[in-house]
Amino acid sequence: MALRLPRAGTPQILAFLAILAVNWVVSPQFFDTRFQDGRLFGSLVDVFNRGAPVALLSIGMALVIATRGIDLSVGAVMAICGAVAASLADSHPLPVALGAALGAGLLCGLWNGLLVAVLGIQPIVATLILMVAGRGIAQLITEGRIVTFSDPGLAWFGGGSVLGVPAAVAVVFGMLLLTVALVRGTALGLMIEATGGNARASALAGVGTRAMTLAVYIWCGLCASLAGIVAAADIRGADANNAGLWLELDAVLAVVIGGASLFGGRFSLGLAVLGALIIQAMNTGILLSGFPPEFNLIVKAVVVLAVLLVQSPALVGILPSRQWGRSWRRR
Amino acid sequence: MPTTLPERPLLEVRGLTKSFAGLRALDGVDFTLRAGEIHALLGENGAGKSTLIKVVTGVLSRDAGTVALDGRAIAPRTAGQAAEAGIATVYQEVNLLPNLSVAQNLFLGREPTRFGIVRGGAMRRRAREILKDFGLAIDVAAPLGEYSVAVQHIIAIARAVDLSARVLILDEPTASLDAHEVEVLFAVMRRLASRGIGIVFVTHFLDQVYTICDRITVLRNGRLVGERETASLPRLDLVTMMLGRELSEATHERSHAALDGGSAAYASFTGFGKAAYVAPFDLALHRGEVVGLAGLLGSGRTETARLLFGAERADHGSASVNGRPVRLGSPRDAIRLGFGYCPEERKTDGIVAELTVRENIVLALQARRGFLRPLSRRRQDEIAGRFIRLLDIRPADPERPIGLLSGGNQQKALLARWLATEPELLILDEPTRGIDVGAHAEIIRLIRQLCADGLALLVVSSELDEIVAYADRVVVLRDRAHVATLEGEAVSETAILSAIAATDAVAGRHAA
Amino acid sequence: MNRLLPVLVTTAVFLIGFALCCLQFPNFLSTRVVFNLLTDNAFLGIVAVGMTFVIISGGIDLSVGSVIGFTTVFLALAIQRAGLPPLVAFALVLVVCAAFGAAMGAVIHHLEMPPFIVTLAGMFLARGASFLLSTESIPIDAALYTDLPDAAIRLPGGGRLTVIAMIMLAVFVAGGLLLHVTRFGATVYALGGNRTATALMGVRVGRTTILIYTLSSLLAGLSGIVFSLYTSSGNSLAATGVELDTIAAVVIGGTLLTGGQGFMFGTFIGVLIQGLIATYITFDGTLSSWWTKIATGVLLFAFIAFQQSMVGLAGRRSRRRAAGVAPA
Amino acid sequence: ADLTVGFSQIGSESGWRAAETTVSKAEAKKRNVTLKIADAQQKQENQIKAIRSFIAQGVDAIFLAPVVATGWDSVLKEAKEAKIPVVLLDRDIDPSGKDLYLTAVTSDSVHEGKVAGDWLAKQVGGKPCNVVELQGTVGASVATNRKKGFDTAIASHPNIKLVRSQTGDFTRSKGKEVMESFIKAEGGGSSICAVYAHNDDMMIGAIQAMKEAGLKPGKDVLTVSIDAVPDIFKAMAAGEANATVELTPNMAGPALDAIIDYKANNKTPPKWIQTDSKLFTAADEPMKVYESKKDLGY
Ligand SMILES: Nc1ncnc2c1ncn2[C@@H]1O[C@H](COP(=O)(O)OP(=O)(O)OP(=O)(O)O)[C@@H](O)[C@H]1O
Ligand SMILES: Nc1ncnc2c1ncn2[C@@H]1O[C@H](COP(=O)(O)OP(=O)(O)OP(=O)(O)O)[C@@H](O)[C@H]1O
Ligand SMILES: [Mg+2]
Ligand SMILES: [Mg+2]
Repeated sequence: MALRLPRAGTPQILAFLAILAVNWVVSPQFFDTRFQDGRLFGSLVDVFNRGAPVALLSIGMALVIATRGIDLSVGAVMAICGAVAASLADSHPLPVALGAALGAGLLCGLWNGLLVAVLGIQPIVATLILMVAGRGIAQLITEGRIVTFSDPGLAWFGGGSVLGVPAAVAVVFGMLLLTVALVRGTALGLMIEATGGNARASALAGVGTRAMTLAVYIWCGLCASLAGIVAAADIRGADANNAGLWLELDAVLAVVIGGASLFGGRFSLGLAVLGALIIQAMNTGILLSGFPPEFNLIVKAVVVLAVLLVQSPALVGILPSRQWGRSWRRR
Repeated sequence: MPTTLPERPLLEVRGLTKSFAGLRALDGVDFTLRAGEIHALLGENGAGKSTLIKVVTGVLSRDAGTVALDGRAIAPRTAGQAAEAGIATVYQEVNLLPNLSVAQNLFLGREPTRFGIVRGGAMRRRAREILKDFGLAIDVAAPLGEYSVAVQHIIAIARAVDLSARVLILDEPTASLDAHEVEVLFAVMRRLASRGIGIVFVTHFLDQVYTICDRITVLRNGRLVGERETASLPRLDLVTMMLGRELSEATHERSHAALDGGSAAYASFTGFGKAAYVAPFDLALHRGEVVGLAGLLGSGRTETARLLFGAERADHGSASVNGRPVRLGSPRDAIRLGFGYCPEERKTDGIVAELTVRENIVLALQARRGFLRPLSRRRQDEIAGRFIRLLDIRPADPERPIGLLSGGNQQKALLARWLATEPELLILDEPTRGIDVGAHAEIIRLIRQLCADGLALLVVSSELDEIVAYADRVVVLRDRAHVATLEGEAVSETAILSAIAATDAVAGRHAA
Repeated sequence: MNRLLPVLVTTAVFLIGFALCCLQFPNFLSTRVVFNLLTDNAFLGIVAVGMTFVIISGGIDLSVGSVIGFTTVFLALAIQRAGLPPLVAFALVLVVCAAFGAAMGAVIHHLEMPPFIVTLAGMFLARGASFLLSTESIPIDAALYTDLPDAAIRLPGGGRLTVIAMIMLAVFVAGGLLLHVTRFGATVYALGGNRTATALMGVRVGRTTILIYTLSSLLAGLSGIVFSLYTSSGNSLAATGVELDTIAAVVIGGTLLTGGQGFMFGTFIGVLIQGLIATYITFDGTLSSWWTKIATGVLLFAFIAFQQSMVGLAGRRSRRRAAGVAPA
Repeated sequence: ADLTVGFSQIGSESGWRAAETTVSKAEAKKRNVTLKIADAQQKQENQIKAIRSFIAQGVDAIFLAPVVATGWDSVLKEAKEAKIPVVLLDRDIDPSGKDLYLTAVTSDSVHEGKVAGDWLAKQVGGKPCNVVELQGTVGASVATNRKKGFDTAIASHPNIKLVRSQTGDFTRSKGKEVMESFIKAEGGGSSICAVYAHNDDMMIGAIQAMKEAGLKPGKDVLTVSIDAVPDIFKAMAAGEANATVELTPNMAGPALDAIIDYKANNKTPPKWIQTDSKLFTAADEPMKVYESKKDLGY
């Protein structure tokens, strides 16, 4: 896997660097980074830090998409888990609050997985149910208000740092490593890709396609709950109304920018996270540019199209070295 | 090149070249088709036959070369444009739409309309007429996907024929057909040829070549080897042209190992069956024995295989392995017991197109080991390398997505997938479909070898000669029921044919 | 018959749901409620017709909500500020929308990019464009806008068959015909079945793809016109999130998101089911914001699970067809 | 009077909105009125549906908190035909519909922005001051109006310059993110003299961003925002926020009084019942205000 990355990820890396360069042009102090209160501080750091929730989501989403699924509920799951963590943080010890939040995420993932793998409901509808109801559940937990907390342990996920690296970035990194170890260190990755590539054939080859499907949704729920914790810790409160709102689309976008096909099969976790960073770099750039906000969406659309255009099979086909490997993606 | 006929060629291809990512699939190929002839396009798996067809019909772009139809250069960019120019094609994999009805498939893009409204009734009537020519009396309003590949293949051919083109190209149309349908197809082909239509015919069955083809063009490794009149090319020379070496034709003789009746069965099934799927049957499979399943299309061979493998759950009867009763609830159960199953529809049930050849080969083995015991990359490379060499999978690149391999090579990789699990019972459904003569011989030798090592083997095949060649016992199916068993010296093509044709069966007892 | 099953089940599920609502709220069973269902969901129904084509062809169109929003703002500016007659403005906006859809279709086909992403970018673009046009909501008071929404056939029981409801019904009928009895419709199903195969069968895949997205955006534009009539105004935030409601309606109607299967009538029922859930919740009227969301989700789940199990039960009885090859 | 009133509420997009719902319920209970609340989840079409269904159910009056200013004519005409009085809460609708509702209990969001701007102008006096603005959701009328009011207020003060303005979508996390980038873009924040946020939630996020960047909000950087939610008073008490303009969540109280009076005595209330936009600063005993507000459901 690691060996394949440089070649497969070239367009993404170039896109990321290009956006960073543009940011530097619109805001010359973009790369200024200093050390303050024991953590790194600067616009570039913001890109990583702000990108953390979507990056976390994109890890789980990459796995789900690899099985030909999609999880629209991740934003709502973020809200639920943030609400759980925030409302328990001040009254219970940190492990309880965290455990409950992660447990809630696993439960949500399990629910989605059961609908898709066992009841056979189409992923987009199955997860739409929790997307709608989940935000309601989150609001039910907070009763529609913003539940603030002061527990420093939970707040660490937002403002703390590990060796100067913001805690949220460290969480992303840790989760990425763990997931990569889990899917590439075992045969899970192969089986997930096989399931997404051709579920019928994989089942006949003895792959437990149902278990794979269930597992990816559960993992996606876990990733979403971490994202929810990070988001809640960031503002030291759970905003059930807005936490993770529309982030599911960003997560899907990140995975696709990371080169995955929505028709399942091959996935790369590293590139999905890079995709999330590309999106965030673009958002940060927009904020730094000083354009009026009415332009935000237009800029976003243009950049997204440009980034994907670079990877478009039709255009990439012109470069002989990458011709195969892509032409099979879309049928 | 012999140009005995004075007339201008119908289709003339000159210097056609096509490369894929450093792999030269076609290298300056010339090809000439005359009006009214049936022209065989032959070559090993991966020789470039399908690529030639795709480039000519504009599905793939060409790097160099010209194509002329009736002396006028053409450069179609889509299959549609090629069809408009007069070239109708049946590509190697069935390329129809399972979700549309049979009639819609036949008429897609050229439906009869009145005031822009499709005339469904007229369309279905025409569809029935067209299919009658092919001996197919089916419900044309039913979705195509409800029919077997073989039927689908006939429909694809019927569609191409009905386009009444100048040129008809058939890429391995007979791979999934049995003798009877092949006859029907040949009759149609002769009729078309007599009307002046030029036909390009790709196949790996040399008998068929000699039955129907006027001339032969042979490709090897993307290059033109030569063009000959069929009549002037002895079979052995043809094989040598194709392989670039001689093939010892010692493969088709065998000794029907008369089973010593006493040996206990490895796996036995009693009263095994499923309502509206396959009637209950008894079957015992012994180590070292090859059992053939014979029957017409839709007779229930694939269904039997799927039941034995747990891909479909039986609702009658019991199964036992090594004398112990077992449950066959899913393919996983079967694999755990040491079964393997190479399905007939390689595109939908076999390959995972996007994964590499290596990954496809190790998939079943890995699944059996469980995800917690991954095969190391070294082991994977070693296994993939071994089978690529053993089965001569080309190109010999384990890291190529399998979907980019030629059909025959995909089939070999699937076989490798199951051989890699070192199964005790291997069920092969049409294992040699689309496999070239050289590899065919290899595979049959391999099957023998495996049996000698104690493997129990069940083979479904539409090639009767092939079944006769290696089966020790043949079970004949008709109308989804097992109707006869031939053993030892009783196994012969005529015996099988007469068992199939026996009239005591209730005719037309199709499951609804 | 077999393929009709999901639609039949969905219809049954809707009728049962409606009956249950009537049992709980006696004044549910009135022409007013029934026809409100049509009027209130007219704009959703119209986009859903376009979305049905897109989804059956194996694609998806996330831009429709934004296109509706754009249309309303465009109309408000064209009619109020530029003083164009409404009908001219309608024609103009439909042309703009169709061109937008055609562009998305062309990008999807020629650059081989996934529809999800292209239309997501389209969603950003259309919404962004409406922000650029105006961030304020603008009332439209042209004569047509004050008269048309009130024009309705009044029925006993307080029901009103409004013009916009009639537009929706007409679009459904036209869409159904286009999908089910024309060559274009057959090609749409073919694309959803298998793109490569369709291309190999000589059908002009690119043209059809472009037409499908053109149609979808065009209907989104029409839906925007209806929406602007419905609200007599233009608002850049209008119809946010409608794309998901639309997709849900189509899929609840028995259309497979993987493409190749589905019926226009199913979509109609899907839209009504969505409307029924919303109406039920307002009738109840005691639910807080969060319980509204939870109840919506639970009802959605109930409908889908019920539908799924009925299809599953019935499907188990049908078998693969035995292919008989008759001796020649 | 035992009345049934249907209330088409926008949703629960913010703490303030949740408080309005809670307070409305409490006020209705006080007056023995059955309040049916339909939550529109921020969608105008849902609100129209809800009003139609209220009409179908035959309620005695309808309260409407309109999500946008326009587009109510036809549905309100239906209500009028059904002789159900409508009261607007919290936001006004477009003038063309004036005869379609009984009265509007609203604050004036342009005025709110102006109050905030005036406070800032008074605070800085003649000193040059660079202001950054956190806007509400693009396209939302409140955001547009609060910007308009603020702009008018500072227009006559050339020393006050609006240097950056971005949307924070009315949320804490976006407010924080946008403020972070403002700080970076303005050379570490040293040149920012004041922050104006269209609501308190964004300001609370911005305060966190400033603190994390080593700035001292409330001292180095002046803050003024709108809504007066409890948490901003906590910040004020800690000296991290300077001012907020109250938008009272009790719109239903006056509305209910008007309806009851109308039904019982047939007395037509004035067309506009304006709630006042009171300015709170650190001088107003923020902790006490906090205590009084914290249980209102914000
Ligand atoms: N799209 C593609 N990309 C890369 N390589 C390809 C592609 N299509 C075919 N090839 C390669 O080109 C070569 C020729 O393949 P082709 O399908 O023409 O063989 P064939 O003669 O039809 O074989 P078979 O008898 O097995 O069908 C093979 O090595 C194959 O791997
Ligand atoms: N329940 C099922 N689910 C999925 N595929 C099935 C099912 N039943 C049969 N099939 C597939 O449908 C095809 C129809 O098989 P058919 O009835 O023609 O049997 P057959 O005797 O194996 O004929 P042949 O092998 O000559 O095609 C088979 O290829 C089989 O793989
Ligand atoms: Mg081939
Ligand atoms: Mg078969």
